[in-house]
Amino acid sequence: MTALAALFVRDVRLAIRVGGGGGIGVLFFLIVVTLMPFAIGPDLALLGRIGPAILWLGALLASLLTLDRLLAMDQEDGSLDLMLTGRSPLELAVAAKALAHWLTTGLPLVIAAPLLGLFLNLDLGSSGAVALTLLAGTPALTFIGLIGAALSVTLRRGGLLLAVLVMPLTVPVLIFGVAASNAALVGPLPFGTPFTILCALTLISIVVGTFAAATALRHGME
Amino acid sequence: MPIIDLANPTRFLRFAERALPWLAGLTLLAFAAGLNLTLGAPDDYQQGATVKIMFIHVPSAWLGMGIWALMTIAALGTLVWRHPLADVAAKAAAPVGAAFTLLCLVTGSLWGRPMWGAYWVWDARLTSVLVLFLMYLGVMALWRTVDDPARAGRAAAILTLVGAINLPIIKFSVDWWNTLHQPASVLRLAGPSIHPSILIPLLAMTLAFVLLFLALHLAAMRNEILRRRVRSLMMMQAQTAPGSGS
Amino acid sequence: MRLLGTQLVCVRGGRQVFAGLDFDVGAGEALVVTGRNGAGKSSLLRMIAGFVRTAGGLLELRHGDPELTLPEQAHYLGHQDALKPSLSVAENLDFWARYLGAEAPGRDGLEAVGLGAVAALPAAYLSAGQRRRLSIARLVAVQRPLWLLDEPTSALDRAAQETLAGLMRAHLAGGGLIVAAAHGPIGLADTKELRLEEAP
Amino acid sequence: MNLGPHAPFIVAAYGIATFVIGALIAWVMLDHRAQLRALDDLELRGVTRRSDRAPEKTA
Repeated sequence: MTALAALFVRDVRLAIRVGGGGGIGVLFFLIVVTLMPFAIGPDLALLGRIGPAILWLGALLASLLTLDRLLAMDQEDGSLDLMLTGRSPLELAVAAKALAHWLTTGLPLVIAAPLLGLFLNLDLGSSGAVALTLLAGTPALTFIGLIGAALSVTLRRGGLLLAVLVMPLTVPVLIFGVAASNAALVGPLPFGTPFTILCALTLISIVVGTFAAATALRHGME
Repeated sequence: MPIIDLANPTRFLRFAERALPWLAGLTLLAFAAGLNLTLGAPDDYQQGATVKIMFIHVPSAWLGMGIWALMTIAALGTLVWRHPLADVAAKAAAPVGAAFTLLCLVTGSLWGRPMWGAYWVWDARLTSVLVLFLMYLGVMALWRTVDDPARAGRAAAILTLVGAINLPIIKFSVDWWNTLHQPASVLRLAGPSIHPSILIPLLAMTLAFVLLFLALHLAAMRNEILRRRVRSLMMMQAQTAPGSGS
Repeated sequence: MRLLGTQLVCVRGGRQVFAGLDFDVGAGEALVVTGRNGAGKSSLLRMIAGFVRTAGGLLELRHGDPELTLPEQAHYLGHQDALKPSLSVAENLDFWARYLGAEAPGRDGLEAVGLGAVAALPAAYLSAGQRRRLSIARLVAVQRPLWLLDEPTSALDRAAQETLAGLMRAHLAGGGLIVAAAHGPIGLADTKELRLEEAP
Repeated sequence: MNLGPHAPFIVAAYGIATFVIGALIAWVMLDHRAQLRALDDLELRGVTRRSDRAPEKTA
């Protein structure tokens, strides 16, 4: 267990020390949300109605774009090789990495969401609801993205390929995340139904993402 | 002391140590006077006491824009004149500029809430300031990402210059976008004609804010010079340890 | 303890790198793998470390720890340093020591390679030779019986080569095993040699 | 003094201004202390500047 704790601590420390971690993700989120009204128009009623969707799309793009470096950096400097000679299962090692990644990039997005809600004319209660769905849903995005990160590392192609591989897989999370937020805002569904499904999706993604990523790494290493 | 002498970092440090207490004291005095005048300023017949927010909102807005102008001059200093302190000045100014711009946004939003009924309205002025804030954050992210100050400095200088050219275009576009979507019914912040009873406290607060910026900037530049000294000493230490040559 | 390879076949990128390879390293022995570029020296080491799958043949570590797999008992020192520039020298070593399973991450690894004085510096400020020394410190910080060294002397100055040779001798004297890929001598007096010929 | 019906907003604006300015001052002072401590640490470990100062790396 100490080996995994060490890995987790190292990744958190790296994300804090090096620029380009969570801060850039939040900045990207902010810019996406700012750009939307320029395209849609400054109609506060309309913005308030589609606000949760904008926040969810922004968070989705921001968390996918930061995933690019999750495993690629460790591959470039040879750390990934050495991780295979560690005594903890590769599944747990990638899970520890993904958890550290979520903590440093996903959680800041969740915290920033209510603030950005103000720009979109969401009141505090609705912003809170969106933040709650993001809190439940962003781990799913990270762990689904983990699969893409592992695949793109073994194929030695990064960037857009990862996004293309991963985005279709995030569709269910997006559907139920926005559905839960809208249910909290306007109804008619009760908030609990889509939110429970969202939580279930996150749990499934954590399991599937971890095993798929570890399998991809094992088979793709050379 | 002629300005050319300050190009030498060590001499600049000595100057900063001597000037900072004076500057800090002067800033305090200016704030005391400014706040005092602010208290005495009359309420606006339309906006009531909320006009008091203007005394911090407008100076922050001016500083937010002014600091980018300063960074633009510093960027020219980096790229054209290769002044050794230019990128130090640019780097030290960015967080301070971002903070004042943020202050402008937050106070604008707090001013807008009673006036508009919403914390944020996509008003042309506020939106332009938001874009300016994003550009400050971009420059700061660039400084943070690149470890070597000389390389980061040149990249940040180019970005700053591009920003300086683009900001008027952005301002123009945002104005056009805004008028396209909503007729000019929104109450403008800071009306066109300002009565002296409001103008004088405003100018006093602006002076206080400018002095505050100068003090913060000087201190931040001093820190940056020290940071680079630490960095070069660390490199020297690595070079004197065994196995540095190969 | 004994590392045995029998009739090993390596295929990478559709090309057969080597086939029918046999070798045998006992406790306290060092095997130096030589051969031209592209003959598969690195591939063999990466195969033993478990990064490249065998296309045929058998690899086994006899009388090792039965609870652990072969890669889990091996140290791999490759061309890449696996160092993070923004972490300090000590933090880098501590992480690998803890991740690879050291009981108590100590500073003796750093002292052994002469980097004790720069422990607090970010690894970004190290030269290529110092980075290599820091990688070597990993071998000392965590006890593992099998060392897989890919051109261990590259980027090292003469003093560091001496240090490395001393560490290797101590490792062998303690019953350890070494498999090294090299073009020249690695500083050990008494070594076995495995010569790889390029497959036709 | 009467701030009218919107007093909370005015107080909040001045409060946030105080906070932001205070944060800037704290950042500058803490950063200064951290750099001085790093310099002291290095000097303690025997790293000294050549002559009386290091040549500026940015030139």
